[in-house]
Amino acid sequence: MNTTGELTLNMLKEKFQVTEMRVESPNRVWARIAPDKILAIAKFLSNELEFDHLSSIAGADYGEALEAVYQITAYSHGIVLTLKAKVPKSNPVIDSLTPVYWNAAWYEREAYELLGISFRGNPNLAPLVLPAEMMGEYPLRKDYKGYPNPT
Amino acid sequence: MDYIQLAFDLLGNPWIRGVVGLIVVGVIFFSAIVMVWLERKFLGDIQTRPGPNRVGGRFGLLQLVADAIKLFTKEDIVPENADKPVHAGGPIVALTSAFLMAVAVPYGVVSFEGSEYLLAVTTMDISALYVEAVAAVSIIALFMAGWGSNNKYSLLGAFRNIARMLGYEVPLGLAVLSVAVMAQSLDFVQIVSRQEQLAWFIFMQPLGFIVFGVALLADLGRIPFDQIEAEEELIAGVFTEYSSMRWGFAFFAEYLHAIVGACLVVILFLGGWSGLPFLGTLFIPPVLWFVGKVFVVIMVMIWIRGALPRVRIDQVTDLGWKVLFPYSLINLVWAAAVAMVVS
Amino acid sequence: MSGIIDSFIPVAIFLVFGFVMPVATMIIVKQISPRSQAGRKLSTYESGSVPFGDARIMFNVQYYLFAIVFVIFDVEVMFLYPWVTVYLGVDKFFTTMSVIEVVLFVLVLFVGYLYALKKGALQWVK
Amino acid sequence: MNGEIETQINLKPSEMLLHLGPQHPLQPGPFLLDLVLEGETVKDATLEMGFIHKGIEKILENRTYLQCIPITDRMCYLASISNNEVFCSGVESLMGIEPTERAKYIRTIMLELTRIQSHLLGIGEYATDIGFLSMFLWMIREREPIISLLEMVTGARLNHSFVRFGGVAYDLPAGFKEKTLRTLNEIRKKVEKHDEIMSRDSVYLKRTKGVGVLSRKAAMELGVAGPAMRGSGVDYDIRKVDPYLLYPDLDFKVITAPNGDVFDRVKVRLSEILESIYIIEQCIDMIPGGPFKQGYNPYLIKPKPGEVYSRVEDPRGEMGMYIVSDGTFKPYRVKVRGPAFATMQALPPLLKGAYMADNAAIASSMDSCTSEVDR
Repeated sequence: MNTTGELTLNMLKEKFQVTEMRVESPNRVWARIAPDKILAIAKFLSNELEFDHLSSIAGADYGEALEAVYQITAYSHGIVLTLKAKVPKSNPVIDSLTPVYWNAAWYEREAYELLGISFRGNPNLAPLVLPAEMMGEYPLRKDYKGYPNPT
Repeated sequence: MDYIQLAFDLLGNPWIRGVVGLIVVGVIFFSAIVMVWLERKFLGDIQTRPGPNRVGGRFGLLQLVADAIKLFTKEDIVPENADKPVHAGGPIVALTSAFLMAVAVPYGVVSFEGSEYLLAVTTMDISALYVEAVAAVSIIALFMAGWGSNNKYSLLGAFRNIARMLGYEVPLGLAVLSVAVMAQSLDFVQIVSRQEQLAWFIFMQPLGFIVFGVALLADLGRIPFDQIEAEEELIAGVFTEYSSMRWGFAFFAEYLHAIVGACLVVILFLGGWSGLPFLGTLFIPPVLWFVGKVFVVIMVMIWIRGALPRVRIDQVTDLGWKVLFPYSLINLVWAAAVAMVVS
Repeated sequence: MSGIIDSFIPVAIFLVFGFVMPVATMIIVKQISPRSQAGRKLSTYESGSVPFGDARIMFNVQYYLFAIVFVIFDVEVMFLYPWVTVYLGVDKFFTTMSVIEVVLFVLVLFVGYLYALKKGALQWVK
Repeated sequence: MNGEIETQINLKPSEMLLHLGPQHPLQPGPFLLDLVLEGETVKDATLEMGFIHKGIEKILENRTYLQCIPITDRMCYLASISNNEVFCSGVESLMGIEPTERAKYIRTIMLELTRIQSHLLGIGEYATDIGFLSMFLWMIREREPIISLLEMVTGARLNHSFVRFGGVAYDLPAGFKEKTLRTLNEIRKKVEKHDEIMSRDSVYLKRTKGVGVLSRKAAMELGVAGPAMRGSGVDYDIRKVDPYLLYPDLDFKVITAPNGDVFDRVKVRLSEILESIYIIEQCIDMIPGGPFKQGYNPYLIKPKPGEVYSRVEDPRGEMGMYIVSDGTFKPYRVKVRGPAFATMQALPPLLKGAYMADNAAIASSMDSCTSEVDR
């Protein structure tokens, strides 16, 4: 199993010039990728490496930049590949994964409204869990002050 | 004794009989209350829970009284864009249809000084046809309720109601017809006496009994066929927009229909008020026989409710048109043949 | 003749009662039940959402097809009602003839039913 | 919230837009399902969530690690132990510790008990939705002893907050083993009986066979989770794919069913109850002695900076948590990947083309939990 995880990372390294990566445990591998390559990487992973299941898309706020975090897994093996893509807070745009993984749609909507990461190509980037009047508030960002008044 | 004789004579007058007969309304209202209570208790037993047990002692006997008080003192809300007369008319028509059914149902005979008197508000020679006709009015009542509310759930319920009832009116009519063929009459009294001569029609035409029973359940809208009020799909179906006593009428109409329906089953197939032949020496008044049989039929209805999931609306219409209708035709031919042999 | 009228006099009394009783009850209920002034209570219920559009729309023709088929068959059943009470009538010839006639009638009915079935009029459209 | 959707919809004269929700008897929690109906057929379905959004991810960022545990309960009270477990195992791997041997056993048993009671309630709710009220109440009756068992150990009936970092909160009480074995025996008999009813009753079969079919390929593509996925013939179970606690050593099957219809999804749940009973019976005989938690102060937990994605098999499917630690007493970011979220997402495409009357059966056979979606 360990080798499979490492193998995956090596292939990513060769094909997409990924530099920052590590093997955390036999079943968890981690890589930081360039945001413009996410769609190509996802296509490669799902078509050729059997990473056919997107577990989740999270986002995190690291001060000056936002990060989209993808947990890509598979139905047949237990390796969780965590991909992190940094996008600047001033223009947080990244390609949507919906062409590859259908279920990315809702995760992206959630990350969009809670953190403000905009996913280019998502068919319906409408607010999912927040009311429409709270759009633009981005509650999960660290500098969020509370709505309508902080308690 | 002369007074009793006089009373019977007076009851020969249709006007007096009609007014006195309003007691029947009270009686079936009371029996509806009993049925609701029974249903809750018996269903509770089936589902291993106590059922009503707070109002009126351990058995919750006064639960219905409490419910009635609640309904009486609730605000009556009519939605603003409802068709008000139609909306108000729905439950009233349903209730009236139940009353009109109850008029023609005979409940037994009383022997007095050698002569027998029939316990019925009125006798007519076409009572089977009459009851079926006024029962069909309730279809319109439910449609009025659904259409008048201007609510989407209600409307869906109303359309389902039409689609379903239409499929079952024909088999129901044919089943009644098969009974009439055998009894040579459309009069309930004749039908019962014919069963006393021959045998209960449930034995003479079991297929007819099944067809009638299923069609009746569907007509009443009880559980495998309660699509018009399917809670998880249509909230409360046609009665979504009803509150207060308006809803109470609809509710009561449903149970009155169920009771009169049970009476019909007993009269048409279970020998009416005649006793079991092998219990001949045991004296039980005919009225008690009748009530006992109705009780059994109602219990079976409740039992079915506890045991079956709801059928889907397309399956309901399929069952009506593609299963019950051919069977009811077969049964009609069978009944006619048997009737010819017997006579 | 008077016999028929006699049997329907109680029906008339019940009919009047059936219309008067609920109306009278509703008048009583109106007197004793509370009123609230909130306006939104009068809007139609749609699971807590604001209703969109009118409920009375052009509805699926499917339901009407059922109704048409029903009308045909129910009328035919109605024709059988008078027959059942008289078909064992006066003599053997009469009985035989009436039975043959009715068997033909039911057969025609059944052919009509098969036609409706084949045409898919009784099929619930998806 | 629904304003802008409606303006986008152009209805044909024979079509009607029906709101199911946010207050509808079908729903386990509030959500808004907009159906475009033509007659009785659903032409289009849109789903909106967020009526009970609790902001749990944000709350977790502002609590110490120990304080987080009760918050995770509140995501879905039917699976509170799995929610605890996924959070605690994530923090454990951040801290680099392992639960004690005894704690592993206790946690496994508790997780399986949670699965049983969640499935029982899930099947029950589903049964009411197809108009089978009796089955609902039977299921509630069967669930009651399981809840009592959980209460006996954790002291709470629903929100247990039982798992701790490196162990559990309390040891097993005396007499737990006997009571569990006795209870499970009874439950097994009853569940087998209900299974028989649900596989032989002709009305039930008519309602459920071939309804709401989710093919194997579609299920993998839509990414539904748990029993809904296994009902479509995909043997995807975190307990096998990515084992945790004792599961690598236990003997159990992944229950699947081939057809992917409503019937199969429920059948999978019923069989999983029996499988869970079998798992508990294996564990309960072998519980070792020793401490039930690691001996350190839970109030002063301060994992090393890092991040982890931990996942467990919730009763409803893959429950994952992505935890980022920045080396302080509070987590920097917690992202919850709930199974109900994935399942709910797949609902609109599944409803398209179904009968209005089948909505209830399909929606509740997915056994989704609004509370968890709107965490």
